[in-house]
Amino acid sequence: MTTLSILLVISAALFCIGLLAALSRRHAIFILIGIELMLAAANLNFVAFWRFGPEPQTPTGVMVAIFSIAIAAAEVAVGLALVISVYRHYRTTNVDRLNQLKG
Amino acid sequence: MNHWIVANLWLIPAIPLAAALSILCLNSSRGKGAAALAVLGQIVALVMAVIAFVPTLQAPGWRAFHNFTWFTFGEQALRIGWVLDPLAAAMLVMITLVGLCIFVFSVGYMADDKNFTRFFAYLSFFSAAMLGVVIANSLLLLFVCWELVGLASYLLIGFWIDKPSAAAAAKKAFITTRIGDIGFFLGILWLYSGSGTLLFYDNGHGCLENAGLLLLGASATFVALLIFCGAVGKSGQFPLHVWLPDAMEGPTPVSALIHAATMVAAGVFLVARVYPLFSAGAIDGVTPSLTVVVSIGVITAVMAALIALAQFDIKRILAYSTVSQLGLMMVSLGVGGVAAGIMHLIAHGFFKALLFLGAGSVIHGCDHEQDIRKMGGLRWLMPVTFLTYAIGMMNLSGVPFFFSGGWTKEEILQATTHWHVSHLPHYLMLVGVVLTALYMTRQMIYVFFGNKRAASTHAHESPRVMTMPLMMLAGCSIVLSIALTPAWPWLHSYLNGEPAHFHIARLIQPMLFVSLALVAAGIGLGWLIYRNVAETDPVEQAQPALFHFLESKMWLDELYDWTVIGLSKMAARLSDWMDRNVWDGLVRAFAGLGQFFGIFSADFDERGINAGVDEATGGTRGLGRLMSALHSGQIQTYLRAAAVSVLALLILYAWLT
Amino acid sequence: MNNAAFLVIAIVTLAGALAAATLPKLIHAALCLIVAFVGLAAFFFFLGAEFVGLVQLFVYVGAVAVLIVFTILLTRRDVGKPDKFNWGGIVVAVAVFGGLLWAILKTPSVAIAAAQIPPLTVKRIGEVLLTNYVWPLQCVGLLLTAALIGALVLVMEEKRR
Amino acid sequence: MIAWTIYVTFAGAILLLFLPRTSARWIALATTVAGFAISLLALSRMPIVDLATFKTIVRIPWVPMLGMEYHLAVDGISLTLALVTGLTAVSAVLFSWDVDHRQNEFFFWLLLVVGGSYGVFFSADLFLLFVFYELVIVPKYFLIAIWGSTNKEYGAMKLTLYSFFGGALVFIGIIAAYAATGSLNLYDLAQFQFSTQLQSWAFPVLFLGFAVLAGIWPLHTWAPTGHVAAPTAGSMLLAGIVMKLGAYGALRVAMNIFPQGFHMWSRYIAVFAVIGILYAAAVALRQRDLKFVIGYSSVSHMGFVLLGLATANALGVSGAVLQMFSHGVIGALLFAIAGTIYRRTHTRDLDTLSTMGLSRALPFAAFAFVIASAASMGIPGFSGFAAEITILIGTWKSYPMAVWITGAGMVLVAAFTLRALKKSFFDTAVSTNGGTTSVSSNASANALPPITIAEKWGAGLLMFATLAIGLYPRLLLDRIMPAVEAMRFLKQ
Amino acid sequence: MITVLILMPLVGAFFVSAAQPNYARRMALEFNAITAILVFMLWKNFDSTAAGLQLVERHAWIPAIGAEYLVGIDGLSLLLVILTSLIFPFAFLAQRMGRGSCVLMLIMQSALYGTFTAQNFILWFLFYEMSLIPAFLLIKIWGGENRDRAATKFFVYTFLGSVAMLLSFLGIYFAKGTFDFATLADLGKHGLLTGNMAWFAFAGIFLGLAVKVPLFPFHTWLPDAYETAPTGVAMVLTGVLSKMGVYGFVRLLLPLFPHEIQVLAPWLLGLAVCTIVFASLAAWAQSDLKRMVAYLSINHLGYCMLGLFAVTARSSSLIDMHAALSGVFMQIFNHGITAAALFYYVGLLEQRRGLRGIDDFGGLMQRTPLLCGWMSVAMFSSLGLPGLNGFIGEFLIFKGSFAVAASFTAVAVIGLLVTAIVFMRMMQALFSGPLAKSCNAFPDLGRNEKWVVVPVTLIMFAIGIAPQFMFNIFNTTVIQMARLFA
Repeated sequence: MTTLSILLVISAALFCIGLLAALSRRHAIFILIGIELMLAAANLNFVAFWRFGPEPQTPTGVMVAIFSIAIAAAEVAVGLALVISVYRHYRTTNVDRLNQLKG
Repeated sequence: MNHWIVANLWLIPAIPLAAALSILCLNSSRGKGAAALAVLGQIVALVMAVIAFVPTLQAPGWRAFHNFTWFTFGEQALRIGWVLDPLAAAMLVMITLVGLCIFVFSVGYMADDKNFTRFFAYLSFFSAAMLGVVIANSLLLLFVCWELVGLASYLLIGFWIDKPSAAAAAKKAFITTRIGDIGFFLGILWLYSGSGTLLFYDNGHGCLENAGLLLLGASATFVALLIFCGAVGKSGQFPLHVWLPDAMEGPTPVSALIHAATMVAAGVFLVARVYPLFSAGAIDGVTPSLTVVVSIGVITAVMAALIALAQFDIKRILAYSTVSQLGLMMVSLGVGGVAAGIMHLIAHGFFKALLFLGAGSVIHGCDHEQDIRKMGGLRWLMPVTFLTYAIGMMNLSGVPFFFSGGWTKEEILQATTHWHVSHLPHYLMLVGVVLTALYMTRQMIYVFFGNKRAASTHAHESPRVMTMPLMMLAGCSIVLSIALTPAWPWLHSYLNGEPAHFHIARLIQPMLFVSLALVAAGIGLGWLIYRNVAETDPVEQAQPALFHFLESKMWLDELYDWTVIGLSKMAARLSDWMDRNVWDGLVRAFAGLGQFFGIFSADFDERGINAGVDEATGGTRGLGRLMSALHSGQIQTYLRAAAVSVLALLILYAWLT
Repeated sequence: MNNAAFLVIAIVTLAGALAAATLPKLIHAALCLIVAFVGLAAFFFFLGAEFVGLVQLFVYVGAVAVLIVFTILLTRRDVGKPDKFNWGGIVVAVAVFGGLLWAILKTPSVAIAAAQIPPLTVKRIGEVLLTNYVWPLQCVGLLLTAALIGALVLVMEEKRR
Repeated sequence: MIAWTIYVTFAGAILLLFLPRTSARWIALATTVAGFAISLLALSRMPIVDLATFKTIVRIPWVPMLGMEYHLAVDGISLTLALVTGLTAVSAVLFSWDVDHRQNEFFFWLLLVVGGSYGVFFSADLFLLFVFYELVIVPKYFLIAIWGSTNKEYGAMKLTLYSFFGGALVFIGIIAAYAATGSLNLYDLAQFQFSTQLQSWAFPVLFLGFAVLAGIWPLHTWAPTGHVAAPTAGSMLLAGIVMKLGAYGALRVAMNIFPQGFHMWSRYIAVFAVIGILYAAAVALRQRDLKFVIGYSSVSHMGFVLLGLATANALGVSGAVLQMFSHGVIGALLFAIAGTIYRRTHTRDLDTLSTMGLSRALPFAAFAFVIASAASMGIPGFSGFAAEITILIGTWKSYPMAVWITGAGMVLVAAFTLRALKKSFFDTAVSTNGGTTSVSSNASANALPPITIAEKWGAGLLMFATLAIGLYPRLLLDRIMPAVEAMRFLKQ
Repeated sequence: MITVLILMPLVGAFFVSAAQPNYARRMALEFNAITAILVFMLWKNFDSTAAGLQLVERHAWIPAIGAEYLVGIDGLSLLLVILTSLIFPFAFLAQRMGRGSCVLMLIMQSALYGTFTAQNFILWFLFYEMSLIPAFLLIKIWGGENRDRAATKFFVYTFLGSVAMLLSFLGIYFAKGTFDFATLADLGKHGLLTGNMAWFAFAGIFLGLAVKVPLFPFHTWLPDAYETAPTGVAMVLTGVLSKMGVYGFVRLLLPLFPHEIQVLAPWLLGLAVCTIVFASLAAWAQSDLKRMVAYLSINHLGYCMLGLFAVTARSSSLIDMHAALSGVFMQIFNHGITAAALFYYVGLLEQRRGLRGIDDFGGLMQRTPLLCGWMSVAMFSSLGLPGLNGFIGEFLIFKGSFAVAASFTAVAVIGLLVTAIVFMRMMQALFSGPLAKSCNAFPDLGRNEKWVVVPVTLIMFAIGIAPQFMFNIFNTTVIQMARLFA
């Protein structure tokens, strides 16, 4: 068990917890939280692979993580705005009742 | 002079026709003008007829004709024309003269009718048509006028339009005569196709002249018989006589003019006119067609005389007597006595018109009562009528010497004796003479003798305008007898185209005594039977069944109703039924077939073809529905699916490596 | 490096995350999320990516968490109700975790030690950011602006009506 | 020049997507009118001699590796069909003047169908033809599925399934031809002598593939359902253009490249065609939905086209092409009127319509429908007669029996057309002498909105076309005949 | 010139359709006046002594199928054109008409001119069918009760016939390669087709024309159609439209299939006789005046057929042929006028009473002597009274047919008798007897009505008395045709 693999396992666990949240919860904000968790897990992976990768001199993983965080922030902002907007419209944030995408 | 009249012979019918047309244009309130026009037209026609009569006297058998093309069809010209010969000339004079008398009489008789003008228009029209029949030199033209005469008769019989019985009688007359005319028409067609011409006389090419007759050959018999059908219809011969008594529904002058004096005689005239056809190929003056004519004539004469015995309507008695007399004339023609027949026709024209007008006068005097049982004792109330009527009666009964009818009847009886086929007609004619005298005596006694009865209490003599024609006609019938005496058989010779010679010896013949006896017997018998008549007829008391049989006209009308008319009506109804159900039904069946095909195909489309396609479509749709159900629209479901797919990919990857 | 600290950080992070995913009350979950993010930031520090850790702290703990809390407050009426939990998710999540774990453990190439490198300075990051990654940077800037505007529009829209 | 019909139409379609709704119908009108005008211009300008052969107008390599080219050509047949396409398109737009649901999109799809059809008629490359051919099917689906009415999903699905089925067969046939020759160029293919064995199976596959779209019995059932489900303009296009695509393909591709196969099978085609004529007419006699009646009449008329094609002589085939034109116009007119009635009364049930006394309420529609019915029945003076008699004369040479049977079919056509005419317009209510018009029908009749100007123009255009060609068929026949005579499948 | 004549009513239809509804009828009449002038000029230009077609206009039309625009007139055509231009104004005057019916009538008029002048089958057929639609619509829209059934029956019947005829002509065209009447007639002399084909073609054409005439048993559409058609339309239907069938027989069937007709002669003559007898008997059984007149119309057309079949049936002499043909032509014209007049009078009665059962009237003579008088003229003309127009045609027909088919003619003459019975029945029921209460308020003929009645009656008299001017029109044609059939 190397450090990297431990980190990867942690990241995988984090991802799965996020997945759990996104899959199991009904509340839109929980889903958002789950997604954030999954993103975070991915970030962890990026950084870990950078640190233990063959070329730690070029900070590619770090850069990707930074961008990812920035995008995630934007995503959260929009996502939450959507939640508020949807809430105003439907008076609920329960995604079960939001099946407008049904074909 | 004579050329002028030959070329302008058409004027004789044209003048009354013009009168008729101008009367039609008159307002119905101009009654006097109408009458004047009509009478004037008739007078002019009479004058012209006399003028036309003159040249025919210049030589025995003189004949002139004028032919012209009516129209050309294809390369063929259809020619018609008119002819002036003794037959035509005599008829012209008779018709115009009798017609004039009747016109004048009508002025009085119809004075208070609201359709006075129309009546005169019709009368003039009739006169024109009748004159046209007489002068026609073409069977076609004759037929044309013949039909017009029928039309006029129809119009006049049905003159009292609000009387349903008049309308029915008019219809009956028109249709019955038309039945005969159909035969006539076929005869014309046959003649035309046989001889190629319809002209009677055409410088040797006419159908009555040798060339035409040769072309016809044996078919002449059939043509003659077919033409005779027309005569039967018009002249009220046996099977088709039923219309004539009914035609008495018309005004009395009409009965006098048309159904006694002129039109009904047209049949006899027709036979006389085309006599060469009848006698073509004759052996001893006997041909099959002439034999038929004789038989029909005999049956008609005797039958009608019998029926006349049992009638109570004054005009009907006269009508049957007319039928009977027409039969007599036919017999005369049939046995070869053409001149005798025509002479009787002319004489009959005068005295029958006289009788009818007298009857009209009586009816007029008795407030339009026609039942002789309700009359009686009129001889003092209506002396002029009585006298003239008696003259007419004498004529009709055949009292010789002073009455033209007597002489002509005598001639006919003479002619029948010469017939080679059988003497039965002769004896039956003798019976007829007795019967005629009998029923006329009966009528006289009923009407003029005895006590006054219901209708005759207020009877009065008719005005002069009506009695004048009576006297005129009576005079004529007496005067005419001069031209008819066997001693100087002028008319006979004139008609036969021979010079006339005076032989006083011929005046007295054995036959004369026989007939004199018969007439006397008839009148005497009549006097015996009827001298004390009351409301019921003596014969009726004695032989009710026989009388009833005769009174009902031998039930011929009923027989026709049941057979011919009934069958035709059934045929009509059958045709209608066939039309509505069978033929239309066939069409509907075809349509139904189409519909059935439609149902069948539609069904096949629905169940056969569509079913398979629908299965496929339905399957696709089911798949789609399944997919659609999967896409619940919930993000989480999609996410889950993605996750599972990732897993699946992973496993796949693992499995591959 | 001390393994103990590593272990603690790992446990805190995972526990926080698990709590954030499973706690019935949203507000609790949000707080636990902060804990998890802080743990994650610690990992970044631990791995020598201090800048990333800081960014993680600022962005997530400072901004995202606050946003979430605000949202929770704004949609309070709905939030009050306890959320239903779908157990099917667990199965999937565990299965995925199993799969990942199997893949990680099976992969031999990751078993290498970390190389010694000079610390990654902010200056270096800045240099790289403005040289190699200048286009992505611009895009992200654009994205952020768009997201900002979008969020504003979404939230404002209702008010206009 | 004529190629511009395609470009203009597609350009219009794309333009529609970018411009506001209010102008959508005007753009569509302008586009279709432009297309029509171009075809008219071509008709008047192009010398008849040039139309005798399938003459290249554009030829650009496309996928040289596979021998695909962007290759357009024109002859009298193509031109005739382009003409009817333009005509139908213009009136279809006019009759959709008041579509208000997703207008842009509607006209976009409509123009795609039109453009694709132009493309098919001018393609001289098999693959290009196939692309255009398929391009028509998809928009058709949307037109029906979105703007349709009765049972629209079903109708659209059925139509699309059939089309794809046909398309698949066509594709097989094309592949077979391509595999045998290595060329997709219609010229080359038309010169190539395929082995008899190949022809004997490839021809029926290819022909059937096309004939499905032409409504050959017994694969016709998409037509009535599809027509019924489609919106007015959709039905007009279906009847006016799309069904022609099949017939055109059968003529231009199947018959032309596999002449011997055609000769082997032509007898059966004739049999099917005759059955189709009679059968569809009989079915139409039983329908209660006005559009179903017209739909089946379309099948019946297309049976004439197929019969004409099956004769394999110049007269019959020319008649078939003329009938394509004629039916395009008449079918479009019939559907247009059915659509206008439906829009106003919201029913197409003949029994219901028969109580409305529509002839008084919508006199213009009644008039137009009478004209259309007359034309449909093959009354002389209308294009239907000119076409049918040409076909029948042609048929007489090949299958005299068929002519007699078809004669019976013409009576059936008359019967059902009259029935539809009577029930839809002239049934009850209006009586001349008594004036016993029932109050209710009067009231409902008065409430109907009158026929709009656009509809009048559209109907007028079509009526004029059918009359013009009916009275002077030489206008087209002169161009069709040489083109047909240039084809090699003719039996002499 | 002929083209102008054909187009004129169409132009009229166009103008009328644009006109105020109130002026429609007047305008239609004005256009009829123009066409009347045209027809008069046509008549003037027509050289009645020259054989063959005159005033021919010939243009290529659809060369692919041998159709060309070929119009021209001979005597028969001219006769029918004149008849058409007589009947139409008469029909327009008969009845108040709306704009729509005026337009349709004008279209029909144009179609009829076309039918009677076209000399190429396709063109002829075009006009033939073109007349069908307006007639159908006129019955359908403006008819009385039962109009749907009648109109549909009328249409399907005639259409069925047309299709059969069309198919036959296709067969002929395929065999002979021409649609030209004159050429076909020349070919027909020596047998146009052979074998079964000839019989098929004959049967097809015969069926088409027999329905149109109509010949028993294809006649059942006619009483229904005429009964329900409005007066003006019924007049045109019987006056002109029914002549299309007879015209077709003369122009198409007889010249093309002399041999077939000869073989079938007894049957055809039998059909004609059946038509005559059954139709008249059926007329007798009717109680509806219009229906009665309709059946009589069939009966009269039966005479035409009798004459025609007789002409070609056996080798008859030239004179008989001339007679029969002339008679048929006369009868065509006479029946046109007389039957139209009868319908007109029945229409007048119906206008006044609202009903037209024979028992709905009575004693009219007292109330409306003029109407009755004029109507009687028409009736007598119809029953063939000499001196009126009906007689001459019938006489010549019978003359021609008697020579070749005496027995058939003899039976057919029964028709004359039954016709007389029918009219007598009608007159008795309508005119005489006591005045029915319901007819108490009848107005007599109005001034406008007199204007209609007088000229028509005058024509009847004119033809009846001096028919030469009619014969002049078609004598040359008769001779030419007789030569063709001989």
